[in-house]
Amino acid sequence: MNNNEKVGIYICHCGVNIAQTVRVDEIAARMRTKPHVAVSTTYKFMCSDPGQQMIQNDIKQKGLTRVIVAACSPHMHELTFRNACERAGLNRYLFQMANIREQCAWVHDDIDKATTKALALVNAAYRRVLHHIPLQVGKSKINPNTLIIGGGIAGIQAALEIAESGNKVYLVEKESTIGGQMAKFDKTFPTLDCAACILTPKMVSVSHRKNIELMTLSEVEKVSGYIGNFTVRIRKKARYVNSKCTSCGECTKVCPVKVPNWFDEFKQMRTAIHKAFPQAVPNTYVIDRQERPPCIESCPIRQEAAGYIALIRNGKFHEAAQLIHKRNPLAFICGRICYHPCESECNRGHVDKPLAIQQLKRFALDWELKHYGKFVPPKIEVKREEKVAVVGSGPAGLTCAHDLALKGFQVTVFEQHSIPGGMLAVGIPEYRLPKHFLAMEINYLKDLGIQFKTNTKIGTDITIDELFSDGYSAIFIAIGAHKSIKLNIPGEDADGVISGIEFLRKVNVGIGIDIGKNVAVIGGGNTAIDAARTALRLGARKVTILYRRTKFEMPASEEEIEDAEAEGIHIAYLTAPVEILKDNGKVKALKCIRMTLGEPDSSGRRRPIPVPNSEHILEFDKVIVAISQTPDLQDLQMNNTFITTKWGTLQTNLETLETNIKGVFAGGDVVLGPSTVIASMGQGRRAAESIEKYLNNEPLQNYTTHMVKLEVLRGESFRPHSYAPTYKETPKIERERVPKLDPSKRKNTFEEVELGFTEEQAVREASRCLNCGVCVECHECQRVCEPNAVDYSMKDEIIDVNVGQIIVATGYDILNASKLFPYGYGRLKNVYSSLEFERILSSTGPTNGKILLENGKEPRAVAIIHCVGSRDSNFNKYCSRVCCMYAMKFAHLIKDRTNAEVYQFYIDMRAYGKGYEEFYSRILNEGVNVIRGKVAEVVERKSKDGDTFLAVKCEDTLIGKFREIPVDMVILCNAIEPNKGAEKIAKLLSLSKSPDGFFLERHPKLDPFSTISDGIYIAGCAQGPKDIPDTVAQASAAAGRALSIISKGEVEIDPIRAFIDEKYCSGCRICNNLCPYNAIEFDETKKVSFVNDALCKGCGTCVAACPAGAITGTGFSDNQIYAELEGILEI
Amino acid sequence: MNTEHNTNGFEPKIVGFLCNWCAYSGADLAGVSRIQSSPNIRIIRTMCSGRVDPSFILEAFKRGADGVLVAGCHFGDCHYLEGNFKTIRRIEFLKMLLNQFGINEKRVRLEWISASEAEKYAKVSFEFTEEIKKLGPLKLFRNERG
Amino acid sequence: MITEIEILPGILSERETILRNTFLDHTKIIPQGERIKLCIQCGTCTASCPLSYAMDITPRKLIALFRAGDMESILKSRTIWICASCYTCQTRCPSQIKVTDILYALKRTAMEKKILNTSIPTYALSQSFMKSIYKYGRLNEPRLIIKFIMKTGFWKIFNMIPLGIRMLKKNRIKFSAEKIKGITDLRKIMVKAETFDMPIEKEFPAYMPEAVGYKSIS
Amino acid sequence: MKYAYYPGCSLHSVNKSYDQSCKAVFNNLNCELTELEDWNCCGATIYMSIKEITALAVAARNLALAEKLGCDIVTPCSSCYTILNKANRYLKYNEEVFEKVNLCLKEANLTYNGTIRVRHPLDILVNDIGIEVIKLNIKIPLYGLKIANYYGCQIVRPEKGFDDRENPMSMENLFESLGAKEIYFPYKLRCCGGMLMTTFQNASLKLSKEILECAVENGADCIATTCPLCQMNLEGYQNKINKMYGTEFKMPILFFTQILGVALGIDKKELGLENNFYKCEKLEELFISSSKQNELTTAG
Repeated sequence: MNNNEKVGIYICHCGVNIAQTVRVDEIAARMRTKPHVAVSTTYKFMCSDPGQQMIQNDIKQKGLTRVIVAACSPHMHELTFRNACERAGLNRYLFQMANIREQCAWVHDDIDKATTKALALVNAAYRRVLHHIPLQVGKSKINPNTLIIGGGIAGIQAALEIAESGNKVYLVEKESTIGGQMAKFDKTFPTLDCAACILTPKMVSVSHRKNIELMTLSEVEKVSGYIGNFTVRIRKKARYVNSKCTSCGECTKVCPVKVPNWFDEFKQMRTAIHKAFPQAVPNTYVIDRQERPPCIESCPIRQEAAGYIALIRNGKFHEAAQLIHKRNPLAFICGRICYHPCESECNRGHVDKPLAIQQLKRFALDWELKHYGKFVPPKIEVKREEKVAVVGSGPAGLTCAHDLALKGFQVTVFEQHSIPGGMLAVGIPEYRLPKHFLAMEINYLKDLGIQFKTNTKIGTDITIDELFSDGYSAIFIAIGAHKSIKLNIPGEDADGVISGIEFLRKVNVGIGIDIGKNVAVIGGGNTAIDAARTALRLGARKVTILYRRTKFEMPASEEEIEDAEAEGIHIAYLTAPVEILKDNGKVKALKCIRMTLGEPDSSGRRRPIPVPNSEHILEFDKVIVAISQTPDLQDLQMNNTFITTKWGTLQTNLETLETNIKGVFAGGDVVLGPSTVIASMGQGRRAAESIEKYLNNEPLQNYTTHMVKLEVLRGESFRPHSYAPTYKETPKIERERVPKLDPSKRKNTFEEVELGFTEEQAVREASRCLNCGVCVECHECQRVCEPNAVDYSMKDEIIDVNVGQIIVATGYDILNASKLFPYGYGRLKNVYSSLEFERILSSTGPTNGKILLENGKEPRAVAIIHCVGSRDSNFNKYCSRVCCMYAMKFAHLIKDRTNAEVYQFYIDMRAYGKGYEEFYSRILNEGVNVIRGKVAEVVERKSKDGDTFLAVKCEDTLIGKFREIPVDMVILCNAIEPNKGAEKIAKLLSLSKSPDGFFLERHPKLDPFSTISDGIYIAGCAQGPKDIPDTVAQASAAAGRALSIISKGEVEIDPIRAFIDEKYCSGCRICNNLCPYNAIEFDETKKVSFVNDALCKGCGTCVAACPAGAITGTGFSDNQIYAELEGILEI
Repeated sequence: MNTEHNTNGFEPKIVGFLCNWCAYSGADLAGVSRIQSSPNIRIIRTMCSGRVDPSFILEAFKRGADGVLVAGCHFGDCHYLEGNFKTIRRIEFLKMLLNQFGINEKRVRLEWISASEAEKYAKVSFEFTEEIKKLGPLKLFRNERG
Repeated sequence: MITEIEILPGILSERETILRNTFLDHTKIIPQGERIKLCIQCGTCTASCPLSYAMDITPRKLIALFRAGDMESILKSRTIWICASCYTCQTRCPSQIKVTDILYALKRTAMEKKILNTSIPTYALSQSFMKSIYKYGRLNEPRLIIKFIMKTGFWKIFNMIPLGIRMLKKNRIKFSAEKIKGITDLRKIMVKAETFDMPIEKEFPAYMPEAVGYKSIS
Repeated sequence: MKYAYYPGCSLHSVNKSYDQSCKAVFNNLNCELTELEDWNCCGATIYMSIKEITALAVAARNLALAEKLGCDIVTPCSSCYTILNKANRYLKYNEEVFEKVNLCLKEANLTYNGTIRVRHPLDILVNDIGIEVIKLNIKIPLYGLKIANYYGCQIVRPEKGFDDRENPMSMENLFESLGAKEIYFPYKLRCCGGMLMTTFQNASLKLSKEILECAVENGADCIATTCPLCQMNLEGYQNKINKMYGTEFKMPILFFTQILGVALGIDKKELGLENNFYKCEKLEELFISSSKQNELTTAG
């Protein structure tokens, strides 16, 4: 500023808007006396052409160097006047606006006070403008691509408009199809044309346009940048069906899962693989996979339990068995003795009891065996030359061998015993697992091409090194844990003391054993129970299990304990042996002590503490010690040095199962310690993948095999998938009980105890499944899909796109009417929401377009209730605008299709718009009863002959009487509310919302489709409730605005930026972390910070923070604001 | 609004620093909706409430303001992502300082007003004016705390 | 009646103005009592009311009459005395009008302006009630009922005898009234409070009982 | 947890059993109820319809007394609950009224600052003590007892309080957890006629009849209520209703605290069960079967 400045001050009357409350002339006169003021005048409308011309003339003729206009909000006309200045040759930033309309004249009544305030504001502008400096407008190139969020009619219309011009459009829709709410409608008011007929051609056209990139099942996750240069991150959710889909629909015929379809407002069922409706775009099926079923996730080999359960439920036992055996080489064994983590995790457990998954599996396999005979191994496509040695033929070894054989490797299994199977062969008694099943599985593996070498022990018969030199490229060690742990009490060497595992092995391989009469089994695990039950079957008269804790802590499975007790085995809890008493070297008795439970130990179980002076003698002639096992590594370690853990197991990498010796992997009990069949199988499977990667020279990472992770605990208020009731609300069904041999019979034989489900039982039990996550992975769709379009391995994709502008058309949801308790929605039958009724009317809907009650009869009378949650301060204050009209449409269609009497309950009938009032006349003429009065309550009534109907209570306000009108059906006109996803979009785009929750437009009248953020537009019901013509108009308008900016090619950007004066910067770096856009960087050589202009958005936070005052906010500098303050407080 | 009691004709000068995107738009909306607000508040627009340097507030008091209102976007709605978080820290700190200067900290008020909360702006403006009227004119160099 | 209102542009009759202002004064105490202006005449109140069948003017119409400038009809109506204060209308009103509380304000207006039949039961009951509190600080229901019956018609006592006997048998009637210790304090409070309550300035002529029948409800 | 207990006039005269059972239940659950010393009548709905400031001042005296004790005020009477709550709300809303009422209270050397809340025992049982805790203390589970849970109009209305205003579920949840069977009872908030029983008796009898009818239709063994006036109307006037409408109702109307007390194993006398006109047979059965069981367990 210098002394030659000439300031022009123009006060606007704005007609009478300003002048009636502010004495404009007085202000002009006062300002005229100030120094530098060359012009100070008033005018009726400054924004008009003559007004702007006046400024331009003054600049040219009187040589004004600064201009002030006191008028409306700068948001309204700042740009107008800046342009006017520029046209007259004055830099546009030497202009300042004082807001004396919105923030003064319009909000104050007192003329004196308003005038004083206006004067202060003008004075502030005057002081400020003297400190303005000329600035250059920034220009930014416009990226011609446009992003449209929401694929309803608004999004479709805008996309087509823009695509027509040849520019690129990204259309993002969160559902699997575009079409939005309009696609659900049957007819449209008032013309009654069919919604599908006018919408589907547009939808198809979207899919055909090359320059529209349609992204369904997609959501915007991040937006950065500014007009012309937005970068948008989009998550494309996996569809699990690729573009090869021909939409033949074969998959839906085989899918065993049925859930309510969202598109039909949950009134009609669909399958897990589905298309929302026949005309959906894109015309590709989609698999609804929500959370993965816990039964599958908790299984170490990721057996598709939910899948075969669903197949069993549908009577497809063959398919179920094939599905099981494909993944599980020991399926028959698992069906009998698996400890079934799937059942412990089963969500049905939150409702009543978990499903009997193991029994269902066994049923399917037994059925298959009976009807189709044994399983035939698949053909192996690729042959690999590499040889792999698997040491040990237990569950881990067999699974590893199976998986590797399927991959084409040459696999040999080495087994120290005479029969393969490891613990399965020697550790599990016949009555639980008939041995022919094991033999059958081994034969299957042999058919697969796996070699078995029995009676070969690694370490003594052949060494690891010898294996390598024999041409084996990799070795998997799975020798199990076969060494019993001793009790370490006196007398353990007595004759008649045997370890549990040895006892079982002897029985299993058929070595005769003297079992004695009175047997004690020490321990509480499954081995102890197995040993006890076996001893009983061998003829022992009395069998007692001694366990030092209580039943609650016992590791053996609950069913096993029950079965053992049923057979007459006595379990002595809280009892521990302290000495084995001998007679002539033979066992005579046990000296035991009573225990009590103390604090929990590291395993979480309560520690047993001996009770002093409680020793007692129990007589036995045989003692089986079954407390635990550990791997027997002695022979293995003879020639090699494997690193072991403190528990005596092999140490491996937990992820890859590698040992310390290259090429040697290990898994199963030898790594885990005594564990379960299924856990060992999981390790075998993982090892197979490791070995394949190792042999392919791939890095050992990115595993596809499963490792069980502990799931979060969930309670009864959760639901198995989004369409299901919560666990608490799910009806309880009793779990099927599996038939068993009678205890009195079974205790003398080794015949299988459990007899398995019958077909009816299996189907009943499978029907208890909750279909967690909707898709249960039965792979049926994959099987029938001819073009191979189903792809379970699809993953969500994250895509970044660059666009110049964004149109938000997120649409609406309807109010959940169950919030209005008295209307009975969700409680009473035949009370429908508006969208539900639209689906009922639709020919593709649940009743094929017939208007029927839930009992299938035609209604005698129908009530249509307006303003449900609209015009109601308890819910939404606003009018939803379309309800009156669609209610009339409903009335007309009901009259048209039924003989029902129709009652409309309205507060005020709002039929604005072209052809609307005429439609009102039409329905009145059709004899629809219109009752002016809001319904207070809908209740159920019974007539004398037991007929139930609904009674609608209202006041007929035009006659001033309370009325109760009997009807059969009630349709609610739910309020239109912003889409639930709009909240997230608002946050992502920093959009403001009006008090009703819809997006706020830039100006309610003059710019109803722009937002305050440049380059972001809104269309359709996202901005407020509106009907289809208005939506289409608004969408086209938004598209037109976007196109006009694209065609301009560049956009002007206010040069409001931060600037750091190097001279004053002390390099303290306080500002560096302050900037939300990381626009401030530190120059290491100069030791000063500098602002990256492209990133800075001009908020000024750094300016306020700089302790040295080195940062200037262009357009809002410190001295400008100080001057403004001075001016504002001077008056 | 009846403001006759306890005023004694005192009309305070209050400076309002309003952020461009939320509070200023909210005040504009109050105008468009013709919702009356207090004429004692004189508004200065800043791009973000984070631009409000505490020294502006001190300067305002020095120049004769009786109160200062700072208004920005609600948390999470800030047009510049997180400018308002900085504002709140600065204002809290400033309040401590004001007490030491002998200025009642109630003379500075921080509010979050969205672009749609015209009614809230109007309400705040009257409330704050009322409060400043109760506190009386700011006389610097005289301890108000007692 | 509306037709009786003296018609001058923009000016209500003096009587209507007094009644209206008294009523509005009484609504001031109600939180959000001013929302009565927001009525959209939807009739939810009437339709929710379990007693609307017994009312001569529906609750919605009361507000319509208030707008129409016919306070007299409102105050004379049976409606305001029939309300059992179940608050259903108030809960459901889409304009959040405090309907039940407004009815209290109307009752107070009617009492204050004496636009009511002194023989209406509620009035008599209130009088007995107030006296009882002033005297004892607490209420003895059987005594209250008996006093009330004595006032409104002695023959009614015979109606009550069977119930009274059963109550006595079940040990549920006690005739001695409890008097609180701080009764003098309570009286002081009440006397002071009376000074704040609206003074009854002007007595209106008693309302003619035949216009609306309070005696019985069909 | 400590609460100032305000029984209200009705609980000291006609409905003593409510007073007794309420105290017994809270005592059983180790929750301290201190009866407000020298409380006075709340003013009831009647006073409010005559003089507002006086009515508020009369109610505020009780609030002030409770505030002195420093704890929330608990009242089982629905009417007192509404009135005290209303007074509390009005005082907080309107500064002028607040000042005036405090001037009145000053006459008796009292002040009220508006720091306490007015609570209902049901609210405290369900939300403060918690259903889980109550469950732990059950002595006689109410297996098979079909209760029509009748809240009356005033404890959940007019302003949003501790439960939904259209479909409160506190009592249902409470009794269901005690083993009782939930029945469909849409009239749970329907007005019984209240004070109209004295002024417009016919209207009131009709309302009460509808409630009884609904309970009978849905197979209720008894109606549980939270309000002394409702109890009086529904029970005391049942004979009259029967006479007038030719019905044959014999529906036991119990206070919810009485039923809860039974489940907690409190003595019948202490709950004042014999003061009720109609015996709930199902409840008696539960008593008998549980005492038999007790004999068995003590014998074994």
